[in-house]
Amino acid sequence: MKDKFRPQSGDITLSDLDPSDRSLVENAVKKGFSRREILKIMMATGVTAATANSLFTKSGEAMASTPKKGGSIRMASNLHGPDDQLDPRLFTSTIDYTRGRATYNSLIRHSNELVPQAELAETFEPNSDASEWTFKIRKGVSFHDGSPMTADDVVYSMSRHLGEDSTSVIKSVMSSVKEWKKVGQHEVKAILHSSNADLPTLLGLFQNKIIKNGSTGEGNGTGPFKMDSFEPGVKSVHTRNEDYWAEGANLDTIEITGITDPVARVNALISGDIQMATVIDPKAFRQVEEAEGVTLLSTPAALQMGICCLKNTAPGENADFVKGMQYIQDRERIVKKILKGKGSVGNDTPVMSAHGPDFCSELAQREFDPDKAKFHFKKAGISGAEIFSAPVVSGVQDAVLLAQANCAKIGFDLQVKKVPTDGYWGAVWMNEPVNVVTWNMRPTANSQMAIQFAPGAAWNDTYWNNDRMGELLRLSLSEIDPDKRHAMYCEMQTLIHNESGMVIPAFSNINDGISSNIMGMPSVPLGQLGACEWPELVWLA
Amino acid sequence: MTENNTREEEVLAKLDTFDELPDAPPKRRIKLSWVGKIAVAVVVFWMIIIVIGPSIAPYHEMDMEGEDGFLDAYDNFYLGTDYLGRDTLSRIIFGARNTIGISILATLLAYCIGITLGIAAAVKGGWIDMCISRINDSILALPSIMLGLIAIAALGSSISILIGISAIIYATSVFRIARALGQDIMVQDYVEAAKARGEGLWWIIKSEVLPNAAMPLATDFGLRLVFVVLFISSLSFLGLGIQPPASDWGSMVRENLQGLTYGSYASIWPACAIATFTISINLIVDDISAKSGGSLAKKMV
Amino acid sequence: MMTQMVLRRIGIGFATLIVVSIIVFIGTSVLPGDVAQIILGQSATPATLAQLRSELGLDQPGYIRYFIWLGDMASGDLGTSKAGGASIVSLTSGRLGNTMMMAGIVSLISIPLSVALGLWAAMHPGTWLDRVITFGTLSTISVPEFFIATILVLVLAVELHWLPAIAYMSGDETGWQLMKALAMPLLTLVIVVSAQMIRMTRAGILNVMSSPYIEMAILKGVPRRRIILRHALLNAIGPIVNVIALNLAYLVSGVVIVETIFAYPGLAKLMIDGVQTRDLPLVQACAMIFCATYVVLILIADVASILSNPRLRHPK
Amino acid sequence: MIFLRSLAVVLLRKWYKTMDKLLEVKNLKISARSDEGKEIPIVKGVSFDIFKGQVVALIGESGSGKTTISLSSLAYTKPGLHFAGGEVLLNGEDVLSMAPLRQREIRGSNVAYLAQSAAATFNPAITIGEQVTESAVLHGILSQEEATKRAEELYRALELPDPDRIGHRYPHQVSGGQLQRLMAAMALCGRPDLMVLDEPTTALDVTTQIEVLKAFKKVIREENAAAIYVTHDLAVVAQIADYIVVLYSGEIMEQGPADQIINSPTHAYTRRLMDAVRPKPGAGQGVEVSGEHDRDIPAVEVSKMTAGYGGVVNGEPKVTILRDVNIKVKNGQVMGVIGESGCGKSTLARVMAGLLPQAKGDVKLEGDKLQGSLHDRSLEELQKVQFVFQMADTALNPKQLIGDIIGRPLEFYHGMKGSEKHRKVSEILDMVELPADFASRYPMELSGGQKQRINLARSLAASPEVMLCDEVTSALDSIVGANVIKLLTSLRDKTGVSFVFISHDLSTVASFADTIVVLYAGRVVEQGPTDEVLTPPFHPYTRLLISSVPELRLGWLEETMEKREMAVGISKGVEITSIGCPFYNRCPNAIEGTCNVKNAPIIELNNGHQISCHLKLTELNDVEESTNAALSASESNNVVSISSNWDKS
Repeated sequence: MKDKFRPQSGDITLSDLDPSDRSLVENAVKKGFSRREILKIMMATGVTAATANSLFTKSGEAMASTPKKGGSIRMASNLHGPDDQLDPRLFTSTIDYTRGRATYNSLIRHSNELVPQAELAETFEPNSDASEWTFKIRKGVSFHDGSPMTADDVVYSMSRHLGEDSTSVIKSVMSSVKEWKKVGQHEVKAILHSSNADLPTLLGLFQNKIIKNGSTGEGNGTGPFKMDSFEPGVKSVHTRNEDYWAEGANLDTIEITGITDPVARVNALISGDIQMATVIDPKAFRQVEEAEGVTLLSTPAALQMGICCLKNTAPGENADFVKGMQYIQDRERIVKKILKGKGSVGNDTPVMSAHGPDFCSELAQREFDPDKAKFHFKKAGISGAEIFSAPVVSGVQDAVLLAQANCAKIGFDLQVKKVPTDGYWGAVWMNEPVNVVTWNMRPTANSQMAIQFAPGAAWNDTYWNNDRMGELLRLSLSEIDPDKRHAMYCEMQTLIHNESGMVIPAFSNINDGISSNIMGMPSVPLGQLGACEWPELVWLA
Repeated sequence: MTENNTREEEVLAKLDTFDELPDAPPKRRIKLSWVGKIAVAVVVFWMIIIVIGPSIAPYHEMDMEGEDGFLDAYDNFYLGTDYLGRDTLSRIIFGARNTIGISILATLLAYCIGITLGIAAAVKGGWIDMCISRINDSILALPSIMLGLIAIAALGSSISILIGISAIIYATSVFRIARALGQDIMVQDYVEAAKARGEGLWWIIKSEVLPNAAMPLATDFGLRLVFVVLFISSLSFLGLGIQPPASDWGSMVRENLQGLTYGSYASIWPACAIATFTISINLIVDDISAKSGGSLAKKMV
Repeated sequence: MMTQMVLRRIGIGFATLIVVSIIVFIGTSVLPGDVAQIILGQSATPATLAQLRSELGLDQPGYIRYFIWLGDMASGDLGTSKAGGASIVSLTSGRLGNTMMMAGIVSLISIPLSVALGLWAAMHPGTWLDRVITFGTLSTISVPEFFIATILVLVLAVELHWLPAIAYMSGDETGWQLMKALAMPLLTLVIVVSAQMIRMTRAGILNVMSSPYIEMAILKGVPRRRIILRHALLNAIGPIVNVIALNLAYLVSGVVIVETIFAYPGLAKLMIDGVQTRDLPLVQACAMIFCATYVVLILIADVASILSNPRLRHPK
Repeated sequence: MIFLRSLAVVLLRKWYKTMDKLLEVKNLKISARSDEGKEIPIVKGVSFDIFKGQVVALIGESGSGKTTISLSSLAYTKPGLHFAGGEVLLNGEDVLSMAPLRQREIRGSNVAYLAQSAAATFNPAITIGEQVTESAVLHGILSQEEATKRAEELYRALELPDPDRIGHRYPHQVSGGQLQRLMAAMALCGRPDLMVLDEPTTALDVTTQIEVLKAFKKVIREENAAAIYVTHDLAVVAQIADYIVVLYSGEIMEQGPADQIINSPTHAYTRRLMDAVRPKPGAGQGVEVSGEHDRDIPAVEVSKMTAGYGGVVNGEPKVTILRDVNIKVKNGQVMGVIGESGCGKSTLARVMAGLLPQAKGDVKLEGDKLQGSLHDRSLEELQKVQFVFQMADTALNPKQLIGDIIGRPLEFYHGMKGSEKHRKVSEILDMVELPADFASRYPMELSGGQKQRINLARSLAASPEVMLCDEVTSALDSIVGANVIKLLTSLRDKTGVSFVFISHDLSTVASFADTIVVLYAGRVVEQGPTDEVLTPPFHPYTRLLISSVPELRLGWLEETMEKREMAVGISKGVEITSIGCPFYNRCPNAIEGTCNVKNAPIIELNNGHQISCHLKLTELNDVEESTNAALSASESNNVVSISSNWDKS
């Protein structure tokens, strides 16, 4: 796709770009980013400097193609069922996130570049050691039922994630907050157990939506769309919230449904029955790319394709086994053949370029090396192992099969146990000695590593408890000096790279399909379809 | 007149040696139409593949040797490659083992269960019959995919589980047939005769009931087998089928469907494999149970 | 005597329902992970799990939950979905409607069609058209239905753009639009179901055709049409009705794959989702609905064949 | 009166003869095609003619091709057969070469077919009325109304009960004999020129047979239709045929006018057929017993035995089949049990064999009591009492070799193995006059007679004391049957086995049994030595039976019909009663107020001859007057007959 720029370097119009890049630029321009920033962003997505430059000159057009109101979109997610939720603290799937984004607001939202931006909070200020945060709440915001949104609603909503009896999905993530305090009618304060500079990014999580005091959501939010109907496992219909506090959405209505069968989803997209489809299977890339009127959105993200080797039991406890597993990964082929290029090679750490400066690029890339693998397996004295795999992220099953095939070549017997996704997180993940895992990208390298590798963390899914790691995670949060900070991050990534039981051969892009007349798509890499930020932003050309 | 006399003598001679004309024509062998013969050939072909498959397959089913996914036939990828760049032909050859092999095992098991219970119910009758039949009904009443789903979700999807669950699901229909057959064989005079002789139940079942139930059950076997093949394919569709890298036709169709849109036959070939096998079996069954009514129906004007 | 038989059948039906509920309950309760586990998914922690479990009343032992459920069931209360918290009645009613609509339309098309074709084939055995029908149906029942479905989608929706690729209903469709929206699954199911029924009708008739009274009819100079439609059909009704019943049952409970491929919000899919989210009350409810449908259909079939059999209708 | 009519008929027939032929069969050839596709001739060039109003009998045994030939007149062959040559001219037009549609037209309108078993050939799902009128209406011969009217006339003519309603019933609701007559109605409804009657009375009891015969004859004459009458029973033929064609394996042995064939047969095969017809049962037929096997204790004794089906409540089963039966079988003797279908003959045998535990009373084997149910009987007891089933083809497991079938009792009772067993098997085969190599055949490859011999052989193999033979000859053709009887006789003499020989054919029993038990509606109405039973005094029922057995002479039927007693007796069926005389409703001499309320006393006569009847001995002795005297009484209570078919259920 990039190739098509090279021949005519001079003048390309915005429309020549694929929508992801296009929307990138458009948003950047809209937000009045500096030329340097925009260029940086664009380089990150692989656009050559020349192109980027010539593009920027054309960015006037981006401004010109202003959003226009009207139209409706039908979006189909890959997972839905009777467990579809309207209660933000129980959101677990893209379809919930999308409904949440359309119906509710949060205090903080993420920009495409993962910069925390105020939403319902007008401003947010830490105290000196970032152990207390003060949020000024936007005035004149009202829920769909007309009642005004006040600090009480905020305190209520945010406190639902705290405390013993909370069933919040992000309970442990938010555990650094001791309590939420109402300061004034439009001001709240978060008091933390320990200082946390990243709190704002946490507040951008899908579950941190503001709902009406005393409610469990029930579709009554402050968001850009009002909910007309909601049938769990079938669909929900939303119409534009005309008295929205901000400039508001462009689309009149959106329908949010689910098509679990990947083939059906793509077919529906191509035949125009739906305008947005999440999670396009690599097998279907070509189909989508070749089809008329639809576009493949591929956003680089730290969507890890991970294999956990539990360190507290055989065979993972044996470092050489893990090494073997790491060397047997044909990372190039995984990216080229399995992810069809829509992904990036992993270096057995959860952090990657998309995390920006905290990514340790100097850490040597681990290559596919059967002989080393053979050597390590031999050294470990292990001739075979059993890996549990479920399609938790696109391509992971096939990657495992590839590993199996390569293992077979060096006389190592890697048994693949394929299990359905339902029940996987409960019964297999963190239980079976070797299993696959994925994590949605976290906005910061720190939070990304903290989930999995903080000693004793709830989801330390390799049971690799390294005190130095914990220490670094803490220190890095309050380290201001870029170089020192980077050094710390590099040390952490190196630790994970060498000592943890984690094998991360590759990262998958976030791949979605949309019809080509959809403009202004966000590209926040934290989830499908620009981390579900699209409802408020997109318009139809 | 003289030859008339000789004829007379012949006739009388015949009558004296009780060599009367048999009422029924001597047992006729199963005779196949040309279609049936072809069908048999196809089935035999697959059986051979099952046996010698791995030794003739150009690649191993798990090898990802292809340049890329969804390629058309090139040098020794005679049927092209699948979405992962594995050799389609090899996978079909290996797949025969899993798909047909497993189906046959499952069907056999289904027959063991079904016949045992069915005959038991027919012979014993009473509350035993009642209990077995009720349980049987309820399994029938539940959608088989559902049962498969629950069983596999609960026990994991290993080949033995697959065989087990399909066997149980299809044992129900075998049970019905076996029970019906058993019931009307049990009232035959020759069974009465055996009873009158004082034969034990087991002997009666083994040498009176089973031999006479054998043929109808055999023809039914074919149909069941087809159902099992399709059932396992459906499970594969829901991603519960045979475990990778083991290839089975059902999941091969499934996982390569996308290729169709840009002209890859990677999913057509396994589909053809399934079709040739199942259609052949059905054709043979149709042929064997040559519609007795057909001949009479042909006489209608 | 007849009423006796019918009553007996009904009794058997109930017995079956009970056994089913037990089977399903045991089946689902041995599944790994529970609804709480599924809801919280990857982000579950022991604390949150325990909390959610007690909220959902999952901390009681299985058999107690079973009897509670049985009691509610008896009092017509299907309970609420553990996963979504929605009442199961509201969850199922819509789906049930969809399923019934689909099954209804399909059977309206396919039953007359297949009986007619089946009879025709039986009426002219050995003719080329008979062979075509036989082989056609044979091939249809011999390939996986998802393959048929996908081929149809690729041709009619993706390539030709004639029909929608999924059966998406905004709810305000009427008549023709509705038919168009459902065209794909309808087509698939009609093909799949008819094949079975055509074969069975034909076989059923030909089965009767070997009996002496058919020969007698021929010797009385009764024309082919009448032989089939009066002499043979009357005696073949039993088996044919049975096959139809079984196929209808399949249309209600067995069409998971079609519903998946066409993203049609039917009951079967709901049940699968229920299983996947370990939503016991939901699964139970669906299972009961399916089983009940099956029992009723079979009952109807039985009654029909009793009615069609004068020996039972007019005992000496 | 009837004399006059038959006279007129004879004259008419003479006149018809001069008329042109109705059906001409010219050198007809029919063959089957084997799996290998080679032709197997079934009918080998047969020619004969049928004139208007003439009844032509095709007579021969199974495999003689008689049915096949008769069907050719409808341009029809059974599946698997085909016309290989010759022509069949109906009114001068060859039906074989007709267009299919034309063939359909003649079927049912010009030529009508009556099948052997009405039970099977009536469509169970359609009312009798519709089936009877169907063909006539379809061919546009009559409108539905006319057809229905005509059908009712025919019902009357055929003496069927409530003619105006029987049409609305379903086949399963009427008795076998009635169905057979309804068949005739079905055939006649469209006034066909030619009727094809295929063994129409073979499956019936004697008393029923004669009534059906009578009905057929009557209507055939009235309609002056021509008919092809297919049978193997000369005696029947003698009553109904004008012209007889004798067939053997698809060839005509001899043909000619009835009287000529009956009275002066030229062909040896015909004579053979005649011999097979047993003379009218009468005194002096019982075979003299060689005393060697005599012992004082009877082989089998049944006393005060009541049996039936369904749960037994204080000695009364739900459905009582046998009531208070007392019989003795002397050692080495043959006891014939005679009665109509449903009288409980088979049940009696089943009780003795232990297949059906009796509700009351005892069964003794050589003096010591036998347990009711099989399971309680010792192996020895089981081995001593052997049951021979009626239908050889259902009694032999089609999947077992003859050798195994006969061998099984040998190893089961006598623990024989290997070569010993093998030798014994061929010995037994020899005993039943079959070649030893039959051991390696399957039942399917045998003929009816041969199967029946195997059936006997299996029981012989057990070397029993008593053999219970249930209708072993009734399914067989006359000659074959005769041969089987011969065999049994010789076996009896050789082995000294005692036989209980059950049959509905009195003459067969008479020719073979030492003593006869006459069963009626589950009760013994008369028993004693054969000679005694077959000579007056008779029980009225015995008399009815005896006089129902067709005789091999022309005009017998007419004469018999004139005996008014028949008129009363035959038109009704068996009725089970718990009190009173079961024969009450059919008895010409029944005494109302006595016979129907009191159980008949047993009249003891010399050497063990017993009759259970209310009538005085004198009355029983001289027949005619008493009959006529009692007639008025009996006609006043015409009970609609109810056929009884438990042994089917």
